[in-house]
Amino acid sequence: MERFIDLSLSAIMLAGLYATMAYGLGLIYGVLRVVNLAHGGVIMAGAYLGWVLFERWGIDPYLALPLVIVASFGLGILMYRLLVRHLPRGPAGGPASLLLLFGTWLVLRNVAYLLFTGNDQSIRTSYSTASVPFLGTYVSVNRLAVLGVAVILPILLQLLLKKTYTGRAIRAVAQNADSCTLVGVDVERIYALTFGIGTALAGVAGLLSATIFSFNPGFGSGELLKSFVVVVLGGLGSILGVGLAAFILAVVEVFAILVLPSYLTSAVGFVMLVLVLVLRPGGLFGHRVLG
Amino acid sequence: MRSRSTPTPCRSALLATLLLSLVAAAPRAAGAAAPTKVSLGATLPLTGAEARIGGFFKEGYELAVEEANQKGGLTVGGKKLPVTLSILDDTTTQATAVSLADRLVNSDGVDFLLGTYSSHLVEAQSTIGEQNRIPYVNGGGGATKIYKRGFKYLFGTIAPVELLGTTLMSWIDVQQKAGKLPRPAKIALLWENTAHGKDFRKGVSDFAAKSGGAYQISVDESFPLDGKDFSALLGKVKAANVDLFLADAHLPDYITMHRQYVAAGLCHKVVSYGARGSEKGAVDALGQENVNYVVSGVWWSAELGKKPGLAKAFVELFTSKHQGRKPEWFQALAYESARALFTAIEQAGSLDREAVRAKLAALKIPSMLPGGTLEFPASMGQQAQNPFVLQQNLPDRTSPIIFPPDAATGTGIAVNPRCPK
Amino acid sequence: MSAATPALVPLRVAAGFVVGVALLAVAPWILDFTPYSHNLVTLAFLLISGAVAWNWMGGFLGQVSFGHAALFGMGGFVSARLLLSGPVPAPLAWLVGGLVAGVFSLGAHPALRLRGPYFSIATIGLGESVRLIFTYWEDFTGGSSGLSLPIDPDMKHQLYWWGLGLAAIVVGMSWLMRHSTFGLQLLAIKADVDAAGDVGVSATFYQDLVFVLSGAVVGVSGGLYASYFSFIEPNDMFGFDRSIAFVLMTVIGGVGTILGPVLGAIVFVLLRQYLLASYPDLYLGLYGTLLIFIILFEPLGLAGLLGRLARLARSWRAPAAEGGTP
Amino acid sequence: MTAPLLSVRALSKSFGGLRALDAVDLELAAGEILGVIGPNGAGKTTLFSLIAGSLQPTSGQVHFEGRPVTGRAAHRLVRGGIVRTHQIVRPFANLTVLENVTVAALHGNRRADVPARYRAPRVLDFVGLADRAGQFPGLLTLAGRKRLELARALATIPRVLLLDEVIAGVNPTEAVALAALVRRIRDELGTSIIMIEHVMPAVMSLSDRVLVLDHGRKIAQGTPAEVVRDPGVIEAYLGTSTEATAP
Repeated sequence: MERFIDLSLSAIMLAGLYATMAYGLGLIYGVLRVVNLAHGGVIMAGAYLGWVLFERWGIDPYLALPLVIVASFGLGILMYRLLVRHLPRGPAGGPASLLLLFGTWLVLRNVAYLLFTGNDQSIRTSYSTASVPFLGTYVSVNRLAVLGVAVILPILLQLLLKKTYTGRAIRAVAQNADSCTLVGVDVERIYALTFGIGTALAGVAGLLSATIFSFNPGFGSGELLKSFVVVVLGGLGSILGVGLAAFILAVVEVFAILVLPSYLTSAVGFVMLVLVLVLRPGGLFGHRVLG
Repeated sequence: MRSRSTPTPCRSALLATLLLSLVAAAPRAAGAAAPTKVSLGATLPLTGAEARIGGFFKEGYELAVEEANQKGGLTVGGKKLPVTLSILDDTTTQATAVSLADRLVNSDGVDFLLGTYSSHLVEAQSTIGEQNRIPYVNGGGGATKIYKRGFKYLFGTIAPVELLGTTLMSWIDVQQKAGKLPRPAKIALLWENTAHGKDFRKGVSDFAAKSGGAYQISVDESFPLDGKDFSALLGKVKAANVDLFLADAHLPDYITMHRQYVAAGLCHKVVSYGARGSEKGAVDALGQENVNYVVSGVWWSAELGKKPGLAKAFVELFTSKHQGRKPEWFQALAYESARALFTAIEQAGSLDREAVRAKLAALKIPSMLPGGTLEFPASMGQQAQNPFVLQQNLPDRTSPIIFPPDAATGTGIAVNPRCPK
Repeated sequence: MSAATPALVPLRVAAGFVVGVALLAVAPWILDFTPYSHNLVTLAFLLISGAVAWNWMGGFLGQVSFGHAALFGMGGFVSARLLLSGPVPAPLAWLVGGLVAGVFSLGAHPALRLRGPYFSIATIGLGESVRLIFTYWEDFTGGSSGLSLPIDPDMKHQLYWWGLGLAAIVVGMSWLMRHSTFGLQLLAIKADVDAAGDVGVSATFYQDLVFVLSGAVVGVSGGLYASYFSFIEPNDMFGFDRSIAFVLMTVIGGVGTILGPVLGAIVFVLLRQYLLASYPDLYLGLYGTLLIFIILFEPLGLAGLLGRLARLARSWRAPAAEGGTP
Repeated sequence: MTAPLLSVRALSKSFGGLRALDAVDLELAAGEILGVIGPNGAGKTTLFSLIAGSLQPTSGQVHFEGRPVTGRAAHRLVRGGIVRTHQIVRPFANLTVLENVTVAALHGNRRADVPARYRAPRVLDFVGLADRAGQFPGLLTLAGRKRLELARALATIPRVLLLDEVIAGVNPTEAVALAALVRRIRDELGTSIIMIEHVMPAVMSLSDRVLVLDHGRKIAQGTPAEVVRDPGVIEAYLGTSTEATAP
């Protein structure tokens, strides 16, 4: 029983982390139909930004959230205006966008390498290793905070999408970009904004990951792969699906240790990814666009 | 996409041939005139996953070369020859490590090779030394299997990781015999799935198997390099209710895993992450209070320089060059590898590769490594078998050597005082 | 060069091809290669074969695979295991490795009905699960410590001609595919898989066929690679970086062209050998920048760029005659 | 009349809860042109997709030359002799006009006596695109692309041709020319045709019989003259739709 509680808590904490990593990827795909392969690079950038703010100016990572959001939003707008905008739309643009954004990721990695060298870094705050007792076991305070952000983010995102004019425009563009142009929505602007919001979410994920893991310029590839799994499970482009899918992935990965050697538990996610893509291309919960 | 706009086939073939000859247009190695210098080559992971350590090895190699040149070079056949060392970046990639070593030997014409860092790169790269019959001395490939291939030109100053497991268990055994640890003691053995981790596992589990039931391995799990979430694995450790927590991990995994370990409220009578534990990076990332009493085993430690001898001289040389920074085992093994090669060259009295190889095989010199002597026993595939030293982090921010007794600079504390009774 | 004309190989093309291959075959003697150049060109041949075979999927069919390392590793490990098991002639081991990799690629059959980014993501998932499983599978791959083959300098020397042979066959196959009705159908599938079905092209069949062919060639090159390096390790052979290398080489060279992957592989080797060893801090960014520029400005990569230059040179020579045609 | 070339029995298709096609029967005789009309969303294109194998029916059968072909994949049906065109034309943008047709000529009816590469130019000639053979489809006008779509279908030597709005959307002159082309396909090549069309004058003049669909059901069938007089049809379709009279 205690083991079950332990594993369940691990799964919930892990789900929080996976969800924050995947929201940005899901949003961008949902609206622009572009798979942001630079997602891992933005996560890495977010981690380093948080590290710089913490090491140089002693700003706590959670207080640095707004700064990181603004900065990675800016990075996203820049990436959209300079690069993504010039891609062909439609199915032919698929491979091209993958490669373009992969190139962007490589450049980001190189920049980080030049700025910070390849050394492993980490952020250590006073609560990095603190934990609180819960149901006979311990829960990391920091992981709880990450979970909190993972729950708050989609709520804010839904509010943004449902209550604001821009949000409604984003949803409309996600449904049908052509008719939006007809009714006077500036689709280009909406695309840029969405891309910015998506990368801002990735930046947040990077910042949060940096409080848990150590990182270097190559950081983010594992995160990108997990995000893929989550977004595909949740149905590409469905925000709430992402949250649920993160939970499912985390549960499966964590509980797999009961039947599989620990080393192979990370393969479980990839196998799920392929199975879902092949059997239920719309994701586990059916295809919804920013439902 | 318009696909028909490529150049005509004839021109293409010509172009491909031209480009390929560009690939082939490497300068030819200089002929065998009378040697005016000893030229050495090495690749190191200066970028990529192992970049940090690659840099440390570079420091060690460069220090050895500078030292030799300050003395006017190496005495080869009665003449003083200066030493040059060209270091290329293998980007922590096997294929690059191999082809750059090929380039060093067959294009740049180096006389001898020094090794790169980490077992999988050394295992791949040492084939070049063997193919070209050129001595290859390394301090970065500790996996025993590298030396089980019967290579004649491969020499390792780095003792097998297996010995790390054995040394760790020997210390634990002393504590158990002194009644400080329960018998049988239950072990959680976690190892990264690399040659390094596998050797560590072998050392520990062989020792446990031969102990006549004094140790019982309750958890035996591997994890991927750069694993991220260890909570499920640590949950398994927790459920197994073990006494000893013995893991083998690279630095980033150590930091990540140990944070989760502490946050999960785990505590064991002995905690070790193999070679990790005493480095400054880890202390910074985890906090002194969280790394206290962690036991680590290393090939060499600056602590050894506290007693007079070769190690002391090396530490002083290194710290004076690097503004007071202390060397770690990486620089020491790199330095010792270069020094072993230099000694063999001087003993051979020529740059003849066969002669130097023979001298290396017969080498037996005083060394700053634990054990005091460096040799490459043929029975062990020419891999040095120097013992490890165990260090333990103490709350006063020191990490004295606690084992073996002859090298010890402090006393080990066997039951981790952090754990609640 | 339209497919509607008889599909015999034009004499000019055949002659150029044969002369080129023959030149390369005797080049080690004529140009007096150093052992290093010899090995480097051998490596280039292996990479060329892999890149060209990737291009059949990624360029001709438009299915961008991020998982070809799985096939490369499969070929490498099967042939290494065979070579270690007893006196098996190396070419046979490579061939078997290739065949197994070809059959193994059929494991991706269910993913082949996915298109565009969905297919690419699925191949990432497949590639990574294969890597993890094979790294764990000690008995076959030697686990994380890999497999060592006996050192054989003669074999490594001969690999030059084996590699050249493989590359020549593969480039020849590319040409035939491109200029036959077979290639026309691949292009039709690439353009619109449903419309292709509506005129009778069986997308499933052709995708499977091309994937098997591509897998087999990549597998054979994996086997040659194992013999070349004498040591292979699953994390490297099956690694994501290797899958990416196939993509990079082909895209930089020119995706969907015949010459592109060849150029790309050569540039890849050149960059790694001469630039990266001296300017290690810049190589990722260099690849990244190349990729970005190619996608935005020259989708046909270096091959397209050369085509452009050739046309420019021609219109320069005859400015009056045919100005204005695209 | 002899046994029909194509017969459809109680063909149905549901998407989730929506019944897109509900137990539709039809028969097509050799050399016949059957028009299919109905308001938007009546299930016309679904009917085509089911017959041509692009979609799997929920229930019902399709027989071709007396043999069951229900649910067979599109590319296999093409070889048997059933081929469709699309309302929104889908040329292979990366192939020339001639190559577009050549791809189609490679497959299709096995009884073809002329090799594909000789057949393709003839087909282009037949539809009037011979002078565009080397161009890429992007340079063609809409009418040109519709001709290409027809050529591609014809290159497979179909016995049954399913035409989805080949005439709609082009200017009146071209509409007349395309209608003439459809008639020539039947008259000169002997191909049986089912055509979905919104352009009423064209349907009424070309079709031997007309089938009317509404909300997935067949509500009428008969000669053009009979159908136009059918009160159900007038109510469901002609009476309410403005498209009926639009060109």
